[in-house]
Amino acid sequence: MPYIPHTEDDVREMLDAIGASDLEALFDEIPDSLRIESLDGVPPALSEMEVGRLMLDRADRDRRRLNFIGAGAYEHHIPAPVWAITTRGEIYSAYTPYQAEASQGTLQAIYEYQTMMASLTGMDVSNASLYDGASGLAEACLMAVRANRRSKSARILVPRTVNPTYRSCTEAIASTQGLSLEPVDYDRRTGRTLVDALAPHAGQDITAVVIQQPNFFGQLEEVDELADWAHAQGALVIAVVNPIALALLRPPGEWGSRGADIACGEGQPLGVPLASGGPYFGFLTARREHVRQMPGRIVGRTVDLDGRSGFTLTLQAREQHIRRGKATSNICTNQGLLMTAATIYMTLLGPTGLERVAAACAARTAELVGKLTTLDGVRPSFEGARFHEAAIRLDRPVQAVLEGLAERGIVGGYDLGRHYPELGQALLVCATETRTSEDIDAYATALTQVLERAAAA
Amino acid sequence: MPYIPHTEDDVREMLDAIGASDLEALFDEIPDSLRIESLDGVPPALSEMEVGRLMLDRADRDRRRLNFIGAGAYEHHIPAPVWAITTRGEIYSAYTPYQAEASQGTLQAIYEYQTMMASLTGMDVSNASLYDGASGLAEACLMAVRANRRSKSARILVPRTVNPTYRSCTEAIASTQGLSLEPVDYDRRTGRTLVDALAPHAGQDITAVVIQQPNFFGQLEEVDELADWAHAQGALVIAVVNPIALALLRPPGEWGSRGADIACGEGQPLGVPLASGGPYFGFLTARREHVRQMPGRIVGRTVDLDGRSGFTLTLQAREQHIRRGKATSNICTNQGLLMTAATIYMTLLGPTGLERVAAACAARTAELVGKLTTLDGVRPSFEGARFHEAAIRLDRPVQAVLEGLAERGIVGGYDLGRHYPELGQALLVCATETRTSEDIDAYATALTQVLERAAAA
Amino acid sequence: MRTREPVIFELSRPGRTAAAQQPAPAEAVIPGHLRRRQPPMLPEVSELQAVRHFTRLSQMNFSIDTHFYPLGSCTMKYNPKACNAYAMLPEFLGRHPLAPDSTGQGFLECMFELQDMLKAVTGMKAVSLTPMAGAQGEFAGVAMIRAYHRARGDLSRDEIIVPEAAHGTNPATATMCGMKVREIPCRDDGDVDIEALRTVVGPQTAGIMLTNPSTLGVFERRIMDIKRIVDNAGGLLYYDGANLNAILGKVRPGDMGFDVIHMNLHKTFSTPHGGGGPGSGAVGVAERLRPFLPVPVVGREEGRYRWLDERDLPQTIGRLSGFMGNAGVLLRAYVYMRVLGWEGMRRVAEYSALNANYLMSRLRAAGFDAAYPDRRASHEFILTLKRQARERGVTAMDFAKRLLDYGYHAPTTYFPLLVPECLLIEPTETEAKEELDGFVAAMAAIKEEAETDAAKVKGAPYTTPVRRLDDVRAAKQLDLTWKSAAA
Amino acid sequence: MRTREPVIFELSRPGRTAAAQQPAPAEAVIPGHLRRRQPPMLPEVSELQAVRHFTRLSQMNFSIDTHFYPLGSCTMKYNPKACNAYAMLPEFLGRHPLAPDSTGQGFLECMFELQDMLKAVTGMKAVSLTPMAGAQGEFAGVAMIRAYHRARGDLSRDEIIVPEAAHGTNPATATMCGMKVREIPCRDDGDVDIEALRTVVGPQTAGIMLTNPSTLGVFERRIMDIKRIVDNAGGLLYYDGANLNAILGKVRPGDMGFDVIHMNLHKTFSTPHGGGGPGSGAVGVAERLRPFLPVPVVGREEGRYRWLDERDLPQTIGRLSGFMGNAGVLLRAYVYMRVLGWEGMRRVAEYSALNANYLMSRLRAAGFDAAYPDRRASHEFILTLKRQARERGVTAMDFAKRLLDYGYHAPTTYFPLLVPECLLIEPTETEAKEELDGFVAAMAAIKEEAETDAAKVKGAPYTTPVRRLDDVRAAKQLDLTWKSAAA
Ligand SMILES: Cc1ncc(COP(=O)(O)O)c(C=O)c1O
Ligand SMILES: Cc1ncc(COP(=O)(O)O)c(C=O)c1O
Repeated sequence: MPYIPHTEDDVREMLDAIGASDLEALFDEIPDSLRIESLDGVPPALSEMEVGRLMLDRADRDRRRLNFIGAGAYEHHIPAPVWAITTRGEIYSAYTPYQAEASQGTLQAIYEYQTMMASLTGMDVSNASLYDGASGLAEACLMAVRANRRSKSARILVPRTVNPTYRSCTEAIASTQGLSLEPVDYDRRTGRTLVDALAPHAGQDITAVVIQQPNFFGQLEEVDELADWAHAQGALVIAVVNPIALALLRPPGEWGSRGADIACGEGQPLGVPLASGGPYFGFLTARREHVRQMPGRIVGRTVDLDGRSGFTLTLQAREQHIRRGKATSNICTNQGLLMTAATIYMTLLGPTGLERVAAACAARTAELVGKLTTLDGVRPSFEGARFHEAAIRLDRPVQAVLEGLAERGIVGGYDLGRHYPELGQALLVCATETRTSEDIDAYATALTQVLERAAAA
Repeated sequence: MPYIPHTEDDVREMLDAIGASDLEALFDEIPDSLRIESLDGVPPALSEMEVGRLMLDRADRDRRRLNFIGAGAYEHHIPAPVWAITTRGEIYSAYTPYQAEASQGTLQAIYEYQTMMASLTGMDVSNASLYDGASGLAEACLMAVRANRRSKSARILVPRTVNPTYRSCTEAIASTQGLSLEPVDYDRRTGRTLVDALAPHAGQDITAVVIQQPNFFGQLEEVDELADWAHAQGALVIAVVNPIALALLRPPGEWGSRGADIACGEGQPLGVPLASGGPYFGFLTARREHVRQMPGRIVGRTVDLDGRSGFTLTLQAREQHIRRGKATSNICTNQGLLMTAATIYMTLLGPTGLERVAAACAARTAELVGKLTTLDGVRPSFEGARFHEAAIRLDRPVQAVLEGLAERGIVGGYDLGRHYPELGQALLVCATETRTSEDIDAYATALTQVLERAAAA
Repeated sequence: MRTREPVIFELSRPGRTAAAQQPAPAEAVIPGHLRRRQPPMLPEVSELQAVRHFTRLSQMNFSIDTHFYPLGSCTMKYNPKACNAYAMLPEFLGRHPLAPDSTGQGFLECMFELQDMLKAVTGMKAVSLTPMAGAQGEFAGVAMIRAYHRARGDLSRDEIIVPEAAHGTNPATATMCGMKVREIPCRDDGDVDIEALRTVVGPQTAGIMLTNPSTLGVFERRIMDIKRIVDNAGGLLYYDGANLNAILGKVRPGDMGFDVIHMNLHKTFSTPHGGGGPGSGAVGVAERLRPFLPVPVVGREEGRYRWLDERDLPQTIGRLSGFMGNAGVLLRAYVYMRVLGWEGMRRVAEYSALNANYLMSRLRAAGFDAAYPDRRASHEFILTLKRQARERGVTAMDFAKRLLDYGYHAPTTYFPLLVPECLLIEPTETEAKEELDGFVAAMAAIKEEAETDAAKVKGAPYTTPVRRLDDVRAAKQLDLTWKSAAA
Repeated sequence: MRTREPVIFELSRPGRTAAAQQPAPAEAVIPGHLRRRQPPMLPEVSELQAVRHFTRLSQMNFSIDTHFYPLGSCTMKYNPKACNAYAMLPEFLGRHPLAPDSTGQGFLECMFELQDMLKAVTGMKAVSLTPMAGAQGEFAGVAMIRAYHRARGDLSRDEIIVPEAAHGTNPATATMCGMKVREIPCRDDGDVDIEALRTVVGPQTAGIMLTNPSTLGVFERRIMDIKRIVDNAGGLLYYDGANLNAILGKVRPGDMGFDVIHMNLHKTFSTPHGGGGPGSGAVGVAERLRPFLPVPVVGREEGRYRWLDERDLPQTIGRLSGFMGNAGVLLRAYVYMRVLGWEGMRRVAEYSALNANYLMSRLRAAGFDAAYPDRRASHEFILTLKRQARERGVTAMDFAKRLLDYGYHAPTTYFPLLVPECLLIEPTETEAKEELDGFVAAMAAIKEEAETDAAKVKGAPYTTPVRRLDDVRAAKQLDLTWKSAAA
């Protein structure tokens, strides 16, 4: 019996102790009419060996390709120690650290994580992770509504340069509580959100303004101007940031004259594999004054009976298991393992390493854009500074180009057409530190072929 | 500096404490004429990321194929826990357990291993591993010479049904000490070593007789007759056995009326990946009376100062670090990690699991031989009982057939031509529990095509 | 256990690096005013220091791999290593979520089959795998209920009924969905108070969230009555599947008439809890909620698999994650289910029930009080230590802490809130009888200690890296990030 | 640390299995008289029990990943996780050693380049990677020396000279090769006694085995004189490369005139020691020994790689393993060397020397006696505690055991045999200064304890899973396998 240790003798002795005749008897409180005898639709058991073979065969069909997509998930080198340690049984198979004394390892790791994320974002406090970046923005918006007591409108301005999936996810999660997310258009030349575009909202009751840096197009927003404008309206500033970029870019805590109020984002770039989309983790940090409005777990350092320092979950009164219907969020299980991976990642990279990764990403993307835009029919959609992504415009239908590239082993980018039809046949491309000049050449060569073939057709 | 933690400040302080001006000064006892400045031939450093990419690219060239070779190394399913645990830092990065109190984990695992191997082979005592099966036979032969005090000849009979590499390895290692290994031919019909073939040596001073079960052709030897014959001559019996097969086959300790004296073999089938040939491990077990002649580490259970039981290396007076030139062997580092993997493997399989693996191997090979020998121009080289390998005879040159199969993604077997030219165009094939009926069909189909093509050519 | 490990920043020295992890320096063109001025405070340590630090930290945890962990409601069963190994094949790890579906057919096939298997075990008609934990599954469920009523123009239904025993995520979720929470009591036998239910249902009822077996560790016997009452009032039934382990292959929420269920794959299907996640809260729905499923879900067309999105399910409640939920968790659950097969599913229920009922019997025999002594335990059960608390001043928390010294992780304490001084104990089916017997012996020994030397129990634990921690101080003198003594 | 874990057989119950690991039953046709009658005594446990047992056992070990481990002569440096990760790629693990070379070009290319890199760092002309540990490398080396003399018809050379400080494997290997061992003394300054050498060389001399830096932790300064003397006598020079770490990129055995060297890749090139192996004892040779190299070695022909065997090297000493030595260890060493590059090689020597000399200086300042106080330490050095033993009765072993309580693995004790009460201390380059300082503080504290409370030190360790073990009893009342109490 896979994973079940009972011998026949065990079962007999145990049933005797219970005073039950057989295993079926243990279900005698379930109405007979509901009991089922078999489970059509679940195939018969396989041995680990058979499942292993199956999985290897399936994996074989999903073989490695040269990836140039970012759009919210980024391919970075993951140092070998990260997962070697994260998958240790004591980390992998532990529960949320409810019994602090038996979970000091996990709790200390979270405390270290909170310290790193607070510093990286330039904020005071951090929680212990949220599900992912997109749902994290929803939590941040809900938090802003609670935190901005002066605002009654629950209106949040969300520029169109914010990741469109983040926007729809926030809509799905937060709109049920009456939040209203209002789009702000971007400048067609620079792909940035201009203060001019916000201006029509001046003087209104706005709860918060979301600013993504670098924005979805990879362009750098003028965060100081935007943050100051928001604060001037009495709105809070919610920053959506890429943690790798923060090694180079001004942290939200230093945006404008007062700094952002809440920062959140996708933690995946910090040591989490792409893995078809998850598990990743969302991070969320804030100014100290908002700590009691934060969703999720928070770890604090305290002392034990002997006065020695130790770690424990704290401020639990915000949480659903204490506050129930009045909790700051319903989140319970979060993404602890990924947060642990990220903590190890940041430890291994350190400030210099992280900065080098960020710089390499920027440099590679510059090289990529430089190479691709020398090709006929390819040009950048926007001008101005960017980080590690860029929108480029093609003179051919994007889907066909992407398919042509895929046939050549290249995952060529993200089709912007669905969310930004106004940009025409546009593609969002990305090169991180993992892409070499040869990789970039290979992309350029393949793209040339695909475009030529399309032209010929 | 990869893997070096020193900061510039550290270096300065440390040199000051030493009283040395710079790092170079630490090498001032080395004659100047010998000092070198650079190391042509070692390429410049790469980051982990770059080496990772390189290794992935190389691995890509060595992609998975359907394997039907055995010939001393066998593809078995390795339960996932085996390497998940074996690669834990506390096991992976520890040294040989010289400080017993700080190495109880490793020591207890060895004690458990010794118990399992002794029971599996039906012997009394086991060491803690040797390098591999082939070199293990050399050690076993040297041990037999020490153990058989009544024999002066150092002559060992080694049937030709013993793995030819084991024979040449034993020759290379043991002949320098004056051992003489004498071949014994096999029966062409059954591929077995017959007592008749040993008979000419009756009455001579023979130190030991080696018996491999199943033998290199996969055929089952009549071990009782052979062992009794050897003992009747005053020779010791050295058994070379496959540990998986022992789940089904009579253990060496029960061969003939007295049982073998020493058993050895390749431990790889017990949870160790094929991995292009290593690291594997050799096992060696023996009757109690020979324990002081054993090579390698041995762990014993004892008590500590408080009377609690614990484990420690014992009988070290046999070993090179104490006995130096008079040691039972020069072996020092052995194959501890692999032995640990095997211990976990045997624990997970248990007696029933191991027997099922063995039975599945035998059944799969029977199926394979059945399928292949229905093809034109393919027939079994031998009759009689076998375990999980079989020699088959082709009517085409073996190398060409193997190449044809490799092009079709099939690693078709081991060419017997080099060591057994008398068998003609013969191939040693193997199917373990990992080969499905579909795999076997795929082999048969590919072989049909290859043979047809060859016939056409 | 290891007793102290410095905070990583205490090991940090300016200029120290794990150099093998650093790419070559490169020039990034970033306008000066957007550039970071001070590097972030990240640790500066060598690779060995990092490895040693986190390895040591790990040794300061209890976990399934090292300890019996009978944490009620959490289903801490063995997490098969195979699930991890096969989910972490390089091909699966390397694929970008937005890469064309053609590059991920192997993965998508697994997901498609997982959807089907989850349908089969729950008896539901359609499944979406995207919710990232139980609570998000709940959100998806209640949001679908909300969307369903709205789609029918029934805008007044804004109440969700929740039994008082429910997990905190239930009321919290209802609130997040903009609903009002109506709590109803449970009776002394652990079943929901049907009369109370009758009084709260009405045209404002959007639905009821039930956990069955409930968090009281018993099967809700009048489930079909509840179903009828809520149905008649026009409400929908939500099934909190956190306790699905108890009934797998024995009875199906779909057959009980539920409209929507979330499963905690990190409980029932044994994906690891990772010290706090990731989980997966896949949702299954009856036919009438199918159009509202959160996207994406996997579809099959002519033997090819592809993600269905808003264009395919225009009434969807939308997206709950940036991509596709916790894909890697789903792969682990898939492997687990394939190894178990349908026979194994049934055994999960049988042996988890066997272990729970056995442990309850033995503990009662050892002098402990079950909260629901006349009921069968499901896969878990509740002890109440109110007698010990009253007579000896030794609380459930004291027992819990003292258990750590005996080498057992504590059961869930003080949940559900309605049972005083309770321990919610869930042994799971993967524990051997000897482990349960050892736990009984430890509980008996602590009871004995409580009677002879209560202070000892109240001072526990003694053998863990730290002794009992001052939670009040933690919340009052907030110390949430490390600061250098110098600063 | 965890203090006790039952022997796995104590957890065993008849009929219990880790069922997911069992293939379906099958019929094997085995003649009755060859069939096993009694199943072997293997544990019958569940998968979780197995995982928990071995995980717990692992927690009872000191290791590099958890502790500073300054075990002299063993080079216990950080084993990069990357080496393991890339060597364990499924493609590398899955390949059968006898599969056609065409199916392993990626692997073979790594091996070919590894051979080249090892040539470069040693200054030798050819390399064979097959020996499976240092001692087997030694065997290969001495066997080649023997073969060389024999090939020239020089059959009388049957003596190998070995300094008394040599590692035990040196004389043991010479004996295994059928040679006689001639030991020669070392002088008080740690160098070999050249006069003694002169008296033992002669026409019977096959060669000398030298370790340089020697196991006394110092560089043999008169190496060129030794070379000349042995050369003139017609002997060959064998270099025991166990201490190669100390001179990597600084001086090369080939340039010192050695004919053959074995390297311990599991020391210098940081492949893990695995609690007792596997290692790799790759050998490098000067031109005149090339024909005798053990097979197989990797050759390149027209851009393709293939194994060269007896047919290519007819004078080979033969095969030392069933296939190709410890291939996976070699892959790890390859990754390590590529990450370090040539600059990194030099740094290994520099920083291991820095750490050793610093630690020696600090310990001397703390009142300890260095065995060779006037010499530079190489990458390791020797303390002698004979003063402490004489004055306080506290031996090197007592210090070693007490260090465990302070959280440090003990240095090598009582080796080399010629230095009384010695500790051979090798910090390696991957340890940070703070770790060394902590070790000095621990040694100083123990010294203090030895002076005030010697019994405490002699009773150590106290915090390990067991206290000091009775080795005498272990050897007298042999208990080498578990037996059930019932039996
Ligand atoms: C009964 C019940 N419902 C819901 C949840 C919430 O699940 P999650 O923690 O995955 O969000 C839990 C988990 O603790 C639970 O026990
Ligand atoms: C100096 C010296 N030579 C040889 C050896 C033998 O190496 P191995 O243990 O790999 O056989 C060692 C290892 O301890 C050593 O220190």
